[in-house]
Amino acid sequence: MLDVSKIRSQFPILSRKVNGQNLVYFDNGATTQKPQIVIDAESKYYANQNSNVHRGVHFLSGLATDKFEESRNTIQNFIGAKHKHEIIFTKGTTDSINLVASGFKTFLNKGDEIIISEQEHHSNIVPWQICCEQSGSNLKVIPILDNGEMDMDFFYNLLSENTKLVAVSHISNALGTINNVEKIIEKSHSVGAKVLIDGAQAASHISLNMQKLDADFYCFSAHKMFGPTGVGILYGKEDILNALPPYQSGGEMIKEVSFSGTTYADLPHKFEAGTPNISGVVAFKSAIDFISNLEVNKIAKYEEELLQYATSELLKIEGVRIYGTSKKKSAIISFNLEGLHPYDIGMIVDKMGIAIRTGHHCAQPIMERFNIPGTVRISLAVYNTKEEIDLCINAIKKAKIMLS
Amino acid sequence: MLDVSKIRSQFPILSRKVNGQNLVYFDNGATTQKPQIVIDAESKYYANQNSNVHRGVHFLSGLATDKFEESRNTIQNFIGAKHKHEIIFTKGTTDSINLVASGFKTFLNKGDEIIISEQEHHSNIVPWQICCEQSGSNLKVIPILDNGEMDMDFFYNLLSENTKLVAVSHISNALGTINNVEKIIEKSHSVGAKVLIDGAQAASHISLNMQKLDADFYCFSAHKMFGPTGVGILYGKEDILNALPPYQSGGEMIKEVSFSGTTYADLPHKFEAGTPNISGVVAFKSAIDFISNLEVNKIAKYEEELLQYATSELLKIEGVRIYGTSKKKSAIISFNLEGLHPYDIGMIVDKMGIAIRTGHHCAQPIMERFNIPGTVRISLAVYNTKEEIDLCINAIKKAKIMLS
Amino acid sequence: MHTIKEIQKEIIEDFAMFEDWIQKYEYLIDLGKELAPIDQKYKISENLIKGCQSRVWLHAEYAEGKIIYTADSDAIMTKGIVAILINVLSGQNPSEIATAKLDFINEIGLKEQLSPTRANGLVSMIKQMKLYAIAFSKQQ
Amino acid sequence: MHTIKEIQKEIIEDFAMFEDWIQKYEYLIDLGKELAPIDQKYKISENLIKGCQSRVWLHAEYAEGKIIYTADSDAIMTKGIVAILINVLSGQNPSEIATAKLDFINEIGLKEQLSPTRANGLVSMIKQMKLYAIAFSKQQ
Ligand SMILES: Cc1ncc(COP(=O)(O)O)c(C=O)c1O
Ligand SMILES: Cc1ncc(COP(=O)(O)O)c(C=O)c1O
Repeated sequence: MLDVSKIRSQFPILSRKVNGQNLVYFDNGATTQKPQIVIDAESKYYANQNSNVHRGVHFLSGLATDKFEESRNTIQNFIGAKHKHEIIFTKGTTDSINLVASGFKTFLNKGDEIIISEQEHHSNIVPWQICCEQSGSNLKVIPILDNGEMDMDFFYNLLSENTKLVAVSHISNALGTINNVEKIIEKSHSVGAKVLIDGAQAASHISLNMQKLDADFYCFSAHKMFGPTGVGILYGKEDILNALPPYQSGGEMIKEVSFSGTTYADLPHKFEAGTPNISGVVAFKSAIDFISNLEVNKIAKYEEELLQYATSELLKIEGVRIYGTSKKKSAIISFNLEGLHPYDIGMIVDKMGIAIRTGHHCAQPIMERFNIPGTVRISLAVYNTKEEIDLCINAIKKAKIMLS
Repeated sequence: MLDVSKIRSQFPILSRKVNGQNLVYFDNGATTQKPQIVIDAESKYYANQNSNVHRGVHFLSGLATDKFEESRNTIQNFIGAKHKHEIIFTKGTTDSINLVASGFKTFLNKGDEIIISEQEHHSNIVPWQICCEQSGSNLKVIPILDNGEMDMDFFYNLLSENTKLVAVSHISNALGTINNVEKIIEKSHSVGAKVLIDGAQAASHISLNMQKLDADFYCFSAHKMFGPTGVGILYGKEDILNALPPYQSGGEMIKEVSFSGTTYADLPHKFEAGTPNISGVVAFKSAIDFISNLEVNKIAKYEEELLQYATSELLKIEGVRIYGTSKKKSAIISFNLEGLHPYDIGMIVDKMGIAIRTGHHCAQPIMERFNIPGTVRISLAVYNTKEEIDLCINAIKKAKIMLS
Repeated sequence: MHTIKEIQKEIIEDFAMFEDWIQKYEYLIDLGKELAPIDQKYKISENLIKGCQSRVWLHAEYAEGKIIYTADSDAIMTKGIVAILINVLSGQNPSEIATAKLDFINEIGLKEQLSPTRANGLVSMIKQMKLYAIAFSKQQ
Repeated sequence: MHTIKEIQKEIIEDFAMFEDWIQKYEYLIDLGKELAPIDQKYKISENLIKGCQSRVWLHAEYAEGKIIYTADSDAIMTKGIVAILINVLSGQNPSEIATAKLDFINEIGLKEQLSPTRANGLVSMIKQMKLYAIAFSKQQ
C-alpha cells in the first residue's frame, strides 16, 4: 500500500493555500506538481554541476555530461528501450511529434495514408495535417464510440497497404480512455505501417516496456510525470531513427561542417541540436526515481481506486454527464452539468481552492463529436486523496446551486 | 564600479573546488553560471506557483500564466522591442534560428541568395544550408580577415537585389569579434534584404535596443546570460512574424482545429506550440533583473578591463598566437601555443581547477580558415577577476613546460 | 444619464457591500441573467469575440451621438461581467468611451478576470468596444 | 610474452608509484612521445577515429596468430593513453583481445578519459581494436 500522506509531504506546493483554502490540485492531466527531490536536483545542478555538455575537456563539463547521460540511461531502463541512443531529448511531447512528422513526410508519396483518431490532442493532429498536406498524403481518422473508445472495426477497415503511419494516444487526455495500443500496433505492423504512440498521459500511469510494446515511436513529457517543464522524450527504434532525416540543425548534431557540405552526427546527437535543457534533463532523472520507488503498478492501482470513488460520487449529482466511460480508463474524468457552462463551474470551484480544468483540453474534435463547448475535467495523481475528492464534489454541488 | 566580490558571492558554484583547487570558470561562452536568485526563482516556481499556462481558469494556472507573461514583458523592455508579442520563447538560439530558417524558405525562389559569414556558429550555418537546399537558393559567405573581422567590402559586393536574408552573429563565439551589425543591417535593408542577428554571445554583454538596431530577427539563449538552460528568445518584427508560417504545431498555437481545416493563433502563441519551459522562462526574468541591476554598460566596461589584462598577460608567454585581434572585441580570447595541441593544454589546466574550452567551438569553418584543429578559448564573465586570470596564465605556463 | 465616472463609482459602492466572493459571484450571476438580450440577428460569427473558453457576442449601434451596446455570452459569469461593462459604457458618447479609464475593475476585485492572460475574451471585448467608439467618433 | 592480465597488473603497479597527477601526466606524455610511429601510409582517413577534439589513427596487422597494432594521435596526452592500450593489447591473439576486460583503466585513474562521454576518441579506439580482433579471430 502507498503511504499517501508521506507522498504528499514530498510536494511542497500541496501545503499552500489558494483563495484562503487548502489547495486541491486536480489538474494533473495538464501538468503534475513536483516533489522536493526534483526541485532539489535542479538547484543542486546549478549550484554545483552546471556546465555545457558533450564537448568540454574540463571537469565540470564532464560532470554535467555524465549527469545528462545518466538521465538517458535511467529513461532507457524506465521504458525498457533496447538502446540508450533510442532516447532523444526534446522540449516535450509536441516537439517529439513534430520532429517525427517533419522527417516522416520525406518517406511519403502521394496517395499514402496516415491514420490518427478523433480522440487525439491537437499536438497529435495538426503535425499530421501539415505532414499530409506537404507530402500529398491523406489523413484518415478513426472515429470514437459513445463511450470514448476508438471504433476498432472502423480502424481495421481503414488499414491497408497505403497506410504508412498510425499515430494515436495511449491515453486520451480529454476522456481518459486507455486505448488498446498493443492491438493497434500489431494490426498496423501487419500491413507494414509504422506506429507512433502519444504517451503524454500514460508514461507515469502505465508501466512501459518498449521492447514488448513494439511501438516504432513513443512520445512523452517530463512535466506530466512529476518532472520539470521543457523536457520531453522521443523514443524511436534505432533503425527508423537512423533513417529519419535530422530535424533541427546546428550545435552538437553535426559531424563536420564546411561550406561544401555538412555531415551529421550519430544517434542520439543527430536529433539534439543546440544546448539542451540540461538542468531539466538532469532533474527528470529524479522524477523517474520518484516514480520507480513508488512503482508504477502501485500508482496505477491507487489511482484506479480514486477514479472509482470520484466517478461514483460525481454520478450522485443530478444532471452530471461523464464523457468517456470505457472500461479501461485512466484517472481522468471529463463531465458536464446539464444546462451549465463548464467555465462557470471552474470559476466557482476555484474560489474554494480547487484546481480543475475546463474547456476543450486541446482536443476540439472530441468536443465537436459530443457537440459541447467543453467539459470540466478532473485528473488525478498519486498524491490526491478521497478527502480531496469529497471537497471537490461539495464544491461542484455548491456551484450547481449558485448557477441554477 | 562593480563590487565583484559581492557579485561572486551570489554564484554558489564559484565557491566549489575542482580537483582540489578553487574553481576558475572561464568557459562562459559555452554557458554562464547562475546566481542564487535564478536558482531560487525556479525552486519557488515549483514549490508555489506551478501549473500549466494560458488556458486554465483556476488560480494557479492564472498565477503561472502571469509569471510567464511577466518574463515576456521584462525581455521586451530589456531589448527595447516595440511589442510584447514580438518576443517568442524557444528552446535556445539554435531553436530560434531553425524556426526562422524553416519558415523563411517559403519566401525564397530559385536564384535568391542568403548571406552568412565564415565566422558563424554551426547553428547559424547549417539551418541556412538546408534552407537554401530546399528552396533552390544560394548561400553566400562573407570571408573574414586575418584579425577576425568580416571583410566588409566583400560583403558590400555580395549584396544585390537577389539577397533576401543576411544572417550574421553579433559577436563571434570563437574569435570574440564584435561585428558592425548596425552597418550590416543598414546596407542589407538598402537592397531590401532582411537581417537575422545571432546574438547568443552578445545579449548580456552589449546593451540592446531592437527599435534602434532595426534587425528583423534577433536570437539569443538564456543559459548564456545567467539564466536557465532550455530557454531561448526569438525576437522578430511584428509584420515579418505575422507573415512567417508557423513552425511547430499542436497545443496552444491553434485557434481552431477540425479535420476540415485548422486555423492558427495570433502572435506570440502561433510560434509557441506545446507546453513551454515554464519554470525556465519564469526564472529567466530573474537573470535579466540580475543583469539590469548591474547595468549592461558597467558589465561591458569591467569585461573590457579583464580582456585587456588577460590578453597582455597571455602575450607574454612565448609562442602564443591569438586568433581574433580586431579592435572591437568581447571578452573572448582564442589562442594556441606553438607546437602544442589545444586538447593537451585543456587537460592539464583542468587539473589545476581551471575550466577553459578547447576545440573548434562549433565553428569549424573558422578553424579551416586558420588551418588549425582548434583553439584554447578563455571566455570571461562579470564574476571573473584578475586574480583568476593570473591563476590561468600560470596554469598555461605550467602546461607548456610539461608538454614541451 | 450619468457619466462613465459616476457609474463606476456606483458600481464600486455596490461591490463594497459584499462580504465575500459568494455574494459577489451571485450578484454577477444575477446581472448575467438580467442582461438585456442581444437581437438574435446580431448573434453571428462576425460579432463573436473568442476567448478560449467562453464566447462573447458584441453589437454596437450609433444614434444621436451615443453608442448603444448589446451583448451575450455562453457562460453566465462572463455574461455578468459583460453586463457591468455595458452598464458603464453603453449610452455614452464615442469620445468618452474611447478615452475612458476603467479603474473600477481593480477596485471591485475583477482584475484577474479582466487580465490579458485570461481565457474569457473580456479583454478583447473591451478593446472591441473602444474600437467601435473610435470608429464612430470619426463619423461625428 | 606476458598475458593481457599480467601487463595490466604491471601498469597498475607503475601508476601506483605516482604521487600526484603531475607525475602521472608527465608519464603519459613520455609514453606518447615514445610510441612507435605508425607507418605514414596507414595515417589515412580510413584509419582515422574521430573524437571531437583529438584524432586517433589505428592500424592492425595479423600475423602468426597475433595482432600487432600501431597508432598515432595529434594530441600527446591521447597518444600516451593510446600507447598504454597498445602495450596491453598488441601482440596478443585475437580471441584474448576480443574478450579482454580492461579493468586497469579504473585503477590507474584514467576512467574519466575513457568514459563514453569524453570527446577524445579513445572509447571508439578500444571498440575498433576489439572489432579487428573479432574479424581476425574468424580467420583463425
Ligand atoms: C554565436 C553562437 N550562436 C549560436 C549558439 C547556439 O546556442 P544554443 O546552443 O544555446 O542554441 C552559440 C552557443 O554556443 C553561439 O555562441
Ligand atoms: C495526450 C496528449 N498529447 C500531447 C500533449 C502535449 O504535451 P506537451 O504540451 O507537453 O507538448 C498533451 C498535453 O496536454 C496530451 O495530454
